[in-house]
Amino acid sequence: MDFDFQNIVTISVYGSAIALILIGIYAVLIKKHLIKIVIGMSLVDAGLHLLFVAIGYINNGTAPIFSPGYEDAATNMVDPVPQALVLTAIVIGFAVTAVALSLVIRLYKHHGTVRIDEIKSLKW
Amino acid sequence: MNTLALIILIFFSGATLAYLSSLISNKLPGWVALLTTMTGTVLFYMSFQNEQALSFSIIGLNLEWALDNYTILFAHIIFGLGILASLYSVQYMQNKSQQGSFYANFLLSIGSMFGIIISKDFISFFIFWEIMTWSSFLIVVWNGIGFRKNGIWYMAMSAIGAYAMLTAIVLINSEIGTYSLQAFFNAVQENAIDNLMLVSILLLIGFAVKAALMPLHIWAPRAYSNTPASYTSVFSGALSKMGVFGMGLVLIRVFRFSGLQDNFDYALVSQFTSHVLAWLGGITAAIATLYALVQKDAKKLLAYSSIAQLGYIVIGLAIGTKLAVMSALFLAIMHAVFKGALFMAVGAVERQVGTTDMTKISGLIRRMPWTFFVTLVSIIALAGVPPLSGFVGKWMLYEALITNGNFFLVVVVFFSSTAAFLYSYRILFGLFLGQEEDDTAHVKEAPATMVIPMVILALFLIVTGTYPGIVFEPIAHGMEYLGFTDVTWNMTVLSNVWGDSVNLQYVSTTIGVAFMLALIFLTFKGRKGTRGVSTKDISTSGEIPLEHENLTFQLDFFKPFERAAAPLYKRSITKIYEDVANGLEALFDFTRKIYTGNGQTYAIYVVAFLVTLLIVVQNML
Amino acid sequence: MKKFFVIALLAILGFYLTIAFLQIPFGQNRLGQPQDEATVGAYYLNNTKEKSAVSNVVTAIVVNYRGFDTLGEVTVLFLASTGLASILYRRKEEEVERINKPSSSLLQTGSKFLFPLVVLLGIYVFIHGHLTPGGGFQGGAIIATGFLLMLIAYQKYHVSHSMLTWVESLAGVLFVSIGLWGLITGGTFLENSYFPKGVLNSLISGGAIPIIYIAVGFKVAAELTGVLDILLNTKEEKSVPSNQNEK
Amino acid sequence: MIYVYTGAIVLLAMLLVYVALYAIRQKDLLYAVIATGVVSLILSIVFLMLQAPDVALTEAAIGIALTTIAFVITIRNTARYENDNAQSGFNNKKE
Repeated sequence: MDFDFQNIVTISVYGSAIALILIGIYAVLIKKHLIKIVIGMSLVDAGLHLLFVAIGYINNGTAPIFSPGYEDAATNMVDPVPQALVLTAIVIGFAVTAVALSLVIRLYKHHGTVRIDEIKSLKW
Repeated sequence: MNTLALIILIFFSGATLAYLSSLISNKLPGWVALLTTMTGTVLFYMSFQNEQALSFSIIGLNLEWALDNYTILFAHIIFGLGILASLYSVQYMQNKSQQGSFYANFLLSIGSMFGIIISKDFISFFIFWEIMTWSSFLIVVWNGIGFRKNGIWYMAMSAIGAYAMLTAIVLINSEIGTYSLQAFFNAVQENAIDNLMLVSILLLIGFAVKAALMPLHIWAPRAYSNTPASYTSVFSGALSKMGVFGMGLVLIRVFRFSGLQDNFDYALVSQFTSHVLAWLGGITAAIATLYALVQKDAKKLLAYSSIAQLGYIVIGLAIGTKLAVMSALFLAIMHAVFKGALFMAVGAVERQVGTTDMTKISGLIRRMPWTFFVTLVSIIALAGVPPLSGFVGKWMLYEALITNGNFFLVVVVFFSSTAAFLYSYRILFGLFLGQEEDDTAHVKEAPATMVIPMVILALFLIVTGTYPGIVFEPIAHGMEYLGFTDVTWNMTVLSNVWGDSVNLQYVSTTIGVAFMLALIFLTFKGRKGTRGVSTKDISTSGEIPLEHENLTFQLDFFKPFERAAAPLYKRSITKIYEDVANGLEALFDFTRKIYTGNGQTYAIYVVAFLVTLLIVVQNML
Repeated sequence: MKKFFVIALLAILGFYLTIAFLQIPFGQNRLGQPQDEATVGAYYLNNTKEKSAVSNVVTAIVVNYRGFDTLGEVTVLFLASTGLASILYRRKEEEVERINKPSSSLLQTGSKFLFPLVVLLGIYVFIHGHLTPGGGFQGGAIIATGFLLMLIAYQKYHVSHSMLTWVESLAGVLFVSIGLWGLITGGTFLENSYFPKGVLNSLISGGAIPIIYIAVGFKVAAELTGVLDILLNTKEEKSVPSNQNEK
Repeated sequence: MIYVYTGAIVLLAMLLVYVALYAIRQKDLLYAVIATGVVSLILSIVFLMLQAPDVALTEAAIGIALTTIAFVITIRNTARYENDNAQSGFNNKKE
């Protein structure tokens, strides 16, 4: 692979997105503090959103909006579908985060701790 | 409408009706069951001469039902015992509750047994087999007590058998593409099945469970002793014969007449399997006899005795010569008759006295003379003593074993049938002979509807003791269906290859006369000079018994023998199964340790699984 | 130990993810020419202008082409706020003052000043959802931040829950009834053919799309405000003695 | 122009990873949460550069403002530092 600009951009965008996902999973799997786990979850979210948008990007493309004066720009627009999906996903992600945080609060009220290894009621 | 389908329909709708009628009155189901069995039986005997085949297809599966001579042989057992047992049952179950579910399952099991033997395809065979298993299981746990002790063993063993059978059926279908039994036999003839031995062994395991063969027998004593006696006679007499039915098909039609005898490997494996089965049958007979000896409960004793008798039958089928198969089928029918009679007799005692514990009962001979007569005849047949039909079967079995060269098996069979004398004497003595007790003085003979079926069975034993040809005829037809040719039999004369022969008419006449003389002598001798004392109070002999301590001679009846055989009783198969179950439980308990209670650990499992999947998909596919 | 295991797992996962995504060239045109309509994205780009008269293609997709998704999404938001309320449920007498210390007057004055502007911005964003970037979700979120400012600045400030419920319900009913009206008149749910299309790039254009996005904006604003209000009103817990904590 | 664009996007991507790592490693959860907000901020800029203004606006409104606030409220209700359990709220100082 020759290192022209295109490849650098490719690697940095995809790489940062994948790195965000992996960091998030790492936090979910290793960190003991429940809030850290929720942070990890939102990082995974962020990485996925970046990945989606990056897939839809086109070099030298424009945003999928027919601004006044540019009504015929359709040939040069980036893919709008991933953007619409991510738009939805961000809002849902907030809802999930909010519910997770409320569960954290609830667990803290119930168990007096936010450390996941001290909450053993999942034992079967 | 086809008669076969009609009979099945009658039994199954009779089961529903029996249950529904119990909602009206608890007395009705017994009569409904009797009526159903009678209708079915009459219908069968009216129409079985003109053979009717039936084939139809449901959801893409072709089901075939038909009668053949081998089937008819077993149908005699099922209907004969079924009708007598349902007649017996009406009075026997008189005051028991929940008769509806009992009779529903009773009829279901009889109907499904008939369904099994008429099935000519594996699908309906398996379905009827499962209906039979479930209905009998529900009767085993019917009284609601001892589910863990008795029912679970039956269910677990039946599940092993059913899974083995299902695997075999699926394998067969994958090889020949159809479920038809006839197609399977044809494929065996043409050597079209690759893993025939595996299939056969799996099928044999499935049948061996019901036939209570040695390592799989442990459910039988528990289940037999826990069912109401009116069903136990069917259970032990007919239902266990379904295993014999299937083993006969596999051992004879697949092993002996497969058309592959020239194939050396195949012949070797099939003969090896047959030998193993014969030995298992021999061991079953010997061990079960030993266990029967030490039972205190008459029903349990009979249960172990059933296992031993089934062992003989399996030996005969596994040896597979013409004479051996004939003796096995003869013993199968005779076992159904005398074991049915014995269970009915013990059930009558249970109903009249309230217990079957032989240490608590004695001297019922004057109170229940008919029951005593039936028991006497049946145990003579069971022990294989000349004038009755048990002797005929044993004679043929010995001859078959000796001519086939299985001398060790002869020793085993001889040993166990000698020991059978001991336990059959014990049951006769324990229940009927000996000192008459005060607390059984009020006991009366069982009602007529209970006595008549028993007496019919006993008379059948006496008649076939002299004229075994009555039974030989259907057996010979059945064996012709299995593939034997030129099956010869004689009405009254047993002859062997060495030129000796026994004329059963002379034998039974002689013994009958001697018996009559002895009876007359004993009747006139009376009871002069004997003084009755309570056997349960032995303070008169100088010992001071503790309160509630039973010291009758019925206890430790075979004490010296028991002491000699004690090491044998130590190793029980039950214990091995329990150890296996406990080991598995410990293993699963250990596996459960992956559930640490930490949610993160579970998440790690998920990710690890995902990564493993990725690696597998990327590198191996 | 566990850490290294997890890092190894993640390394493998990252390796495969990287391999997989390097096969998707970044920045290349995978849509094909819009005239070909080889992909669904190209179809949307090519047809939105004529069929919907909406200049923001993402809006057209979110509200019209994939409008059913959006309905599901606002349902999820509604469920989240309901779930939060039930998880953090508290009886009336347990309610306490939210914040211990009163806010500074700077914050209070600033919030009072900014609140109408923020709300106005939010309304602007979702009214112009079909013309400019943004729309119901963004505008709703902006309005929610405005309410958040007030909630933080004033201890006594309270959002009326019945008002939130009314706004949310009416917006939801509006959305669904427009969709059903499309079903009745046009044959498909959210069929956008019965309102005048208008001229591209003017405020009154795009048929039902601006109306739906306004409804979505109100609904999202009400839901997010409700979520924040519930979270903020949670009683500040002093540590609860629990046997798991005694070490 | 392409150089500036490329340089900016590479820089932002590296910054994204750095801030995310900071958020994970930081023991003070308040800082960690602010860092998560910064991740959203950078992400929003990156979205804008990738010609996705709608997504950028959404991320700005929800990711930066609302999510961060929700985290902060939760921290106020539970514990601020990763290592301690018993103490809650903002008022306790780190030992």
